[in-house]
Amino acid sequence: MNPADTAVDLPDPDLIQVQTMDEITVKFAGDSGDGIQLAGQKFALLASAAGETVRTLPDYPAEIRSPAGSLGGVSGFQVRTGSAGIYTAGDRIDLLVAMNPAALRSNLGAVKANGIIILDESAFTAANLAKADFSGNPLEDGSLRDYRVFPVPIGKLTRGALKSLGLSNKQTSRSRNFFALGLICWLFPRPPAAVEAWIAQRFAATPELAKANHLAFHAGWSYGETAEYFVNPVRVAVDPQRRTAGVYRFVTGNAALARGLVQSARRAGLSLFLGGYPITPATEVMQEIGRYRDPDVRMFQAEDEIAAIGSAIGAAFAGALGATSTSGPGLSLMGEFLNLAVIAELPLVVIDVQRAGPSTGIPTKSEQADLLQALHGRHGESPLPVLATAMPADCFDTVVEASRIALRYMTPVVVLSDLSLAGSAEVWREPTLDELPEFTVHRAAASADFQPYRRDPETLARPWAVPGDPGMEHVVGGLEKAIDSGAVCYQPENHAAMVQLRHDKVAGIAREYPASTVHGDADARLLLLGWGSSFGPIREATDQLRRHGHSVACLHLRHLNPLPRDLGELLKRHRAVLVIENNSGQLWQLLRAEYLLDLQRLNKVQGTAFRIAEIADAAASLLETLA
Amino acid sequence: MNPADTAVDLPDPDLIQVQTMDEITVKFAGDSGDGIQLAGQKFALLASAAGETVRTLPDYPAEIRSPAGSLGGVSGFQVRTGSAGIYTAGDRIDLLVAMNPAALRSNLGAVKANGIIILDESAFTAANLAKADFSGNPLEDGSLRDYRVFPVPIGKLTRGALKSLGLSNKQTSRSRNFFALGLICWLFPRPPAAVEAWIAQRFAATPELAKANHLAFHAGWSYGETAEYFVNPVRVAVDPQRRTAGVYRFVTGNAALARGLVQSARRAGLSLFLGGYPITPATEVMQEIGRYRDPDVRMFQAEDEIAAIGSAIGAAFAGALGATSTSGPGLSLMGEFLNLAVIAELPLVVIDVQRAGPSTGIPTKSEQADLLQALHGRHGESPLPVLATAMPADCFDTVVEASRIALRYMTPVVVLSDLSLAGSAEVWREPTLDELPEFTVHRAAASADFQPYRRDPETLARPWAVPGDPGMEHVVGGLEKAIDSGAVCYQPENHAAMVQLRHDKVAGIAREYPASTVHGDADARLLLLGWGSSFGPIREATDQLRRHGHSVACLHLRHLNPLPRDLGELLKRHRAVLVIENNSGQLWQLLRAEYLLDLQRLNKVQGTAFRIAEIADAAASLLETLA
Amino acid sequence: MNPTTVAPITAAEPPTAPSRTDFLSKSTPRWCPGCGCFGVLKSLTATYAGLGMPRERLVTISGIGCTSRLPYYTATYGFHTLHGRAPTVALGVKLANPELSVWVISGDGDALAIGANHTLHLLRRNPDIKMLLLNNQIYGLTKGQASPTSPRGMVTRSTPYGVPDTPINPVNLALAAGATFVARVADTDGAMMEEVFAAAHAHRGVAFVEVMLNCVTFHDGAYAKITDHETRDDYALAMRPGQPLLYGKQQRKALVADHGRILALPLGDAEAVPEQALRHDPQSADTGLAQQLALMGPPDLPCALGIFRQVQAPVYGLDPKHDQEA
Amino acid sequence: MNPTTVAPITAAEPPTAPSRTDFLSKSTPRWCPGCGCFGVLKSLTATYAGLGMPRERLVTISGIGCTSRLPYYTATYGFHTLHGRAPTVALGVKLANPELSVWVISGDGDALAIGANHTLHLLRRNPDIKMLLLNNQIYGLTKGQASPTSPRGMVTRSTPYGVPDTPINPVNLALAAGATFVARVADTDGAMMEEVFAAAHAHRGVAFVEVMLNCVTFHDGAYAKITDHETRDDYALAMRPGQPLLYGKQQRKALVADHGRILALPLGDAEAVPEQALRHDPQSADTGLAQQLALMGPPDLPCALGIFRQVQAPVYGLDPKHDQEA
Ligand SMILES: Cc1ncc(C[n+]2csc(CCOP(=O)(O)OP(=O)(O)O)c2C)c(N)n1
Ligand SMILES: Cc1ncc(C[n+]2csc(CCOP(=O)(O)OP(=O)(O)O)c2C)c(N)n1
Ligand code: SF4
Ligand code: SF4
Ligand SMILES: [Mg+2]
Ligand SMILES: [Mg+2]
Repeated sequence: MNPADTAVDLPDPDLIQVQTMDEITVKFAGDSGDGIQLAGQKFALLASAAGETVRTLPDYPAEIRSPAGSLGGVSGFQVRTGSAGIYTAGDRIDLLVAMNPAALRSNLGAVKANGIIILDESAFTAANLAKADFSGNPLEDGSLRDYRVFPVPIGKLTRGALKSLGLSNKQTSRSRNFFALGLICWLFPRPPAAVEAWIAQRFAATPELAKANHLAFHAGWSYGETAEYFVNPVRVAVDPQRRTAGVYRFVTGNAALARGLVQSARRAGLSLFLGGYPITPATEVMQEIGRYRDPDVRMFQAEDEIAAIGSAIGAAFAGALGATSTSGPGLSLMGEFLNLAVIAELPLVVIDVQRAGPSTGIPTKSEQADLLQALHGRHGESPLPVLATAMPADCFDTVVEASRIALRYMTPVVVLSDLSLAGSAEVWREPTLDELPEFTVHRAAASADFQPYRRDPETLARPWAVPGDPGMEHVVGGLEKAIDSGAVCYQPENHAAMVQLRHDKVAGIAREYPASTVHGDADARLLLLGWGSSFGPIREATDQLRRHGHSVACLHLRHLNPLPRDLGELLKRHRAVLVIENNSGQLWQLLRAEYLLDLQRLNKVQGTAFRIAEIADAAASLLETLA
Repeated sequence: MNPADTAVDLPDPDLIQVQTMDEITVKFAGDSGDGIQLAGQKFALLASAAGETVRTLPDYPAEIRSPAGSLGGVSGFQVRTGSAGIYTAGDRIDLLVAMNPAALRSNLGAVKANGIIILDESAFTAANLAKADFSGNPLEDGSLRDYRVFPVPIGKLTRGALKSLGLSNKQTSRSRNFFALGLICWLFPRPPAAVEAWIAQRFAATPELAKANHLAFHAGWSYGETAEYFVNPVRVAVDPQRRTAGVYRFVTGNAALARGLVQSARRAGLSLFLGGYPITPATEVMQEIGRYRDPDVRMFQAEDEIAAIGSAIGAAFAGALGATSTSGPGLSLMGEFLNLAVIAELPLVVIDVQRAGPSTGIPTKSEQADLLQALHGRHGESPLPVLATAMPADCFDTVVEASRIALRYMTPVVVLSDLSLAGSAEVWREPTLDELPEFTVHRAAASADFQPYRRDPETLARPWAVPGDPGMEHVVGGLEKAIDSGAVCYQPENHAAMVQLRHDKVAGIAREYPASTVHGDADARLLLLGWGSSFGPIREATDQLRRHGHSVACLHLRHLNPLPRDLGELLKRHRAVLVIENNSGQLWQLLRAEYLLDLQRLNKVQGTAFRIAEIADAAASLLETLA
Repeated sequence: MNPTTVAPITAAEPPTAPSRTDFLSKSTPRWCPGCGCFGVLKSLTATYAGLGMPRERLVTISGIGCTSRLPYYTATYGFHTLHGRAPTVALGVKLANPELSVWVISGDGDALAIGANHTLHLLRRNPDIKMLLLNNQIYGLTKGQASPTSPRGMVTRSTPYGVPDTPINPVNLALAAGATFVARVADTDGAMMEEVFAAAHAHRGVAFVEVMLNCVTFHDGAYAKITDHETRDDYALAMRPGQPLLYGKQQRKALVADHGRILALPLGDAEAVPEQALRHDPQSADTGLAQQLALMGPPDLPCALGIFRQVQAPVYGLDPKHDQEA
Repeated sequence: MNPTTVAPITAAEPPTAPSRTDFLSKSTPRWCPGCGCFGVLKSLTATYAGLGMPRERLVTISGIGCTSRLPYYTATYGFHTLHGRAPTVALGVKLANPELSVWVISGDGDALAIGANHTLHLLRRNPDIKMLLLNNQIYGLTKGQASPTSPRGMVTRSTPYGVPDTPINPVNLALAAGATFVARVADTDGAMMEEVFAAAHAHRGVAFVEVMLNCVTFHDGAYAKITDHETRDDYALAMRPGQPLLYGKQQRKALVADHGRILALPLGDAEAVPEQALRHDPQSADTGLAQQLALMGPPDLPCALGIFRQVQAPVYGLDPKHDQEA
């Protein structure tokens, strides 16, 4: 290590030596009014356009806006770009762009030793320093000596660049993000023309703003070129990826969930109905669906979560694919209705974008702790399938699979996503409708002996006769049903048989799963097992460990109920299994009960995803004990 | 076996030979308008007054009244009376009193072969037979030949006895239950004077009714004495039981739950607040509490279950013992608020009188299938203690224990009872307040450094400072709290630590449990393990098997979370453990996960409790496989 | 003429028209003998038969309660949902398929205790859904607890010392929620029920009908003054659009307003109805008078029956993305 | 005189009296700069200081929303409960200890979407609880979705094609629920807020106060006509008990009723207020006029501010078993 003595004095010669990197993690951070998300997203898109694999993670301030410059108001956008093998937005930051002292303070801990920090020195005023709880000025007191710091008077330079426009200070300061983007685009480098064209288009409605942002961007770019700080642009080494033809989009987990619902309904030839109620971090799912102008894609903002799921059940009864999206507190309100959907056997997709609990908990932090609730959060014996999403684009595939199951088995399905997937994005080619799996829809045909609970012998699904279908009028409801006829029935043996049938129907879904695929050697000493958003760090940790010669494999579960039929056998093949979850061990507990296996576990309940290193370290120590 | 050829012709001589019985199960059954419950209860009270041990089980018609005489309208009351070792109202009926054909049809299956059936032959009209789906008349077609049937024209005789009163047919028919009671009281025999005095008192407000019932009762008694049917009264052999001095009451499970809450609050020196909403089979808990005139015992009928628990949490915040009572559908609505109570750490008792689910299910049938919901029916990591009641009077003790834990650990506690305990009754001496365990109440004393989340080092309970206490003003809520200060805190390590603290607090409760006591030999080959209302049949099955020389013991869990610390060791002492539940194996699943033991299970999800024989048979077969 | 009975629709129907029994299911209703629900079932199925809609396009949706059992006894599609939640399911059904005629059947506990929020939002949104509130002022199914419409002081199993609060007046609440069709009928008056149910169906938008329902088992006689033959002339007033508000034997009492308060004015035998007598205008933009009429009742004034309000407003669920009306 | 400002209580307080800051906690409010909540916090704490009650007997209870953060910034006991559920917790607190002064702070989504049922039942029961509804016509905390008070047609994040339904008028709903004290104030008028909050406290029974709240971030200017210096004379009318309902520059417009409809009557410069001008009577048994005033607003009529209704009724929670009043 060769830390600069005082970061301020001189550009560090090391910079030149890291000009070509396998991958790099860049974080943009600033006040929530600083346009950080926009700049970060654009940077990510440019990287993606260059053929790089890109992972991003936004980082919003706590739920109510804090005063400008305060720690509570810091917004961030982290981008990791490199070759195909990357799956997370990065454990630690290589390059931090900090637009004010608060942004610096909040992110400093995550910057790598010797990492690069570009900061807007104009914002390091006494007032801002105080708001960020700095007693001194870190630019002067040597506290940043372990980093390579490049102070740039972004505010001042932006004002200068925009002088001709005669704007107020407040107005010019809104373009600081474009200055920063310009500088970073020079550094990497990204083609400025593309950005300039985009600016012109995006701000077409406000030519003044377009002009300002253009000038700021250009000033940033030129600064990179002329300032002596930066000697050479950085290049990220990329394995050129062959991409299938198609439309590629930069998609967040929530947008992918919404899109997955829409395309599932289309694939099944049904209309989609989503009843929703706003809640962080699920709101965007509902909002995305609300934007469709397609009359067969309907979003209803209900008065609460109970009405949201109730309306979705009504729509399912009437022949639509019913859906609702919420987070933990909403799911806690939906238990009674979910139970009705179980007994009424209607196709419904319930999306829970998990956040840190219990109760209101930490609405802006991530967690995977609603698994047991999804399985058991209803009175009585009430089985239903539960699936989990692993990556932003996987949100689409998982929701398609959930919709397929809901329709094929006439059952509500819970999909667990989480906050860390909700807003993070990746570039993704959407499958065409034809490329989606086939959907079975059990629409009943009228016949003299139609019975609303007479089951398909294979799937045990009941037929779906919907209002409007003549000759099949019937009443469904929450009271126990007689086998076949579906009439209200209080008879003891019938109840026992129905409990068993509902169980068997859900258990039977596992028959259709593809074989579980372990990544790595099938007989590795250690298997890392995960579900949900811990996919990325587990996968990278596995690859890292394997590169270091360890006998490690990983397996990720999409289907949490019923569990894959080959899972028990698979787990027994390894000397040890480490179950990795952002909760206190919920899947671990399920697997113990299911297989009576003494599995290891790694849990983190801190509102943040695992870092790759945390997993790799834990796995390495575990491997040592096995030796 | 010596079945009468035709039951109608002649009284069966066997009757004489069974005159002294160890125990007997009598069932009164008739139309819901027939006063069956009243007659049955009185009979049970008389038996209890005679020093017998009495168990009762009512049996109400489905929730909406059916036409008189129909199968849906049958109401029943089963009484089992004998010596101390009986714990259920009996698997099968020795003596059925059937007031109409529907009552006969509904209960016939439960009458022992060669059992006695006394029936009101006046009610066996063609119309009534048709309503009960009889094609012929069972009194005539020989279909009752396996029973000893005594047709008595109760209706006609009652009318005759009441002729002098000049009442309408409808009015006289209301006294038929007293005729039946008189006959049964002669048969056993019970002192008629006591009943006559009770009639006079109970119907004091309506002298005409008092007179009619007195006459009917007397006519029934005389009929027993004069009719040639019954040669000798039946005597039940009783081990004379020494009863401690005190007030004895005939108490249902629901009444005991209510009383337990009231006495807990009194013992703790607090006021009780129960917020409730009617729901079968929990409504009586709320209604019982509503009857108190004590200003420190308050019942609030809320607009729904959410408001019910919300108000209870508010009351707990304000210094009362908060409580709510509901059944499964209500519990499904309370998840979000239960979570708030977990994070706000307030003392709250939530009673779930379980019924058959899922969804509306079978509201008038029993089940024990809300255990996993009680444990996991909330988002996030949200631990809380769960207790279960075993017998009607045990409902009192369990609620006292739950209240003690709620206050000592500052936590919500869920108590699981069920429909089969809700209405069944036993004679019970209520402990005096002094006899109740001691209660710890963590009321905070003002001090300069008061902190609302600084914990008691032993219990980890936080102090309880309530509005009105000067100098300790603070805000609680559902957002994650900082350790000690209780301020809102989004910090990752703090969140992890709080999740752990909440877990440890609940886990720590098990330290204080008394040692688990196995009934029977500690090293029996087979252990029968149960929880909740399956206590009675498990206990009797164990005793029966032991009498037959089998190596069986039983253990019943009151504390379901946390589990007793000695449980794991205990389970390992037996060759096999059979977990017996009225669900699909919820405790079984928990124990597998906890101890990694391959336990056996016996499950029944038919809306009715286990019969003793079902358990004894299953255990006996299991023992055979162990041999 | 009996003021609580209005002339039924008498247009002769062709012999092939569907009959009431075509809309009755095979299940035998399991209400207490004498329960007011029987009359409602009869009128509702008669109404269904008269709509000229095929059975399969009707959907009867209820919550939980005695009254909410009704869907089992109709031969339409039905959904016996959860306590208080029928409006939410109904809205989903209607939005998913606007071609359906959707009827919500609810009780006073169902619609006004646990479900009042959904009722309120259903009414304010104005979808084309019909909601019947069968108000027996008691929780029947759970055996006799106070409901939000139980009168102050009433002793029930849950209020041994009397109901401690002020009941909700369902019609008044529906008016405040902005419901575009609001009516009240008695379970004893089949003809008026049929007329009002048919009008509700014809109305484009949400329709709310309170049915005063007698629970023989737990609150018998709650509406006796209004429905009993001997007293109903003096306590029931059938409102007719454009007509003066008259009641009493031979319609010899008129309602008048005095400084905003409603009073009864007895009329002489042959006296003409005076100018100042209030006239019924269900289409008034202003709900003030309707709300006053809703609150009226024995002992001082008659209970108003019929349609309180019927106005046009944008209908919810005609997709706002495509239909500029909404 | 400024019609939206009324004279504050001016009785001089002894120097030792508690001051507003005694009721402010040490936490720094985290609302957007310029949010209307700051003004409410100021007026509420000033009111608290003036009640003569010790801090520990005050309890501030909220749901979830930007506005529901308020309890953290007071130095009273507080409970930041669940979305929509504050009234239920408040009722439990009050019933458990009637000595406490209990204040519910709620937002329009909180109190009128998910929580409208609890709001309704709180108001109809009439416990001695004070509820402030901070109505910004938007979901602030979740970043800008439509709420039940968002005007028809408004474009929000959840209604890209405009709000498709009719908003709830909170004052009208509270009146229909039978609330015994109902008022409306603007977040910009500290003096009126303090006066009305103090009157709410003094009222024996439930008090409901709608605060028209500006959300600078997601719905700025929602009440601009009513609160802006240039327009407020013409669009805000401060009601005063017993006084005629006047507004406009120099109070030269009067409200009159014409066949039950409310109209504005311009008055000449020196013209006396005519007889027919409506007078404000918050104690009227009849809520008809109050409901009409509640519904009034720009562009045709002014928005009424102040106390709409203040009547006495049995107070809930004085145990009916012991207190024959309730
Ligand atoms: C969530 C839930 N809570 C409570 C109940 C129990 N319950 C069933 S019906 C009912 C009230 C019935 O009253 P009402 O709606 O007036 O119907 P009625 O029986 O009088 O027709 C209640 C409390 C339930 N089924 N579900
Ligand atoms: C059960 C539940 N559903 C949804 C949310 C998300 N949520 C928080 S505040 C809010 C609405 C806020 O609107 P409003 O009550 O008007 O308060 P404001 O922020 O505008 O003050 C919502 C939907 C939640 N916290 N809990
Ligand atoms: S209890 Fe009342 S409402 Fe229910 S069925 Fe019987 S009479 Fe009808
Ligand atoms: S979003 Fe609106 S309501 Fe929320 S703090 Fe900001 S200005 Fe206030
Ligand atoms: Mg009712
Ligand atoms: Mg709001």
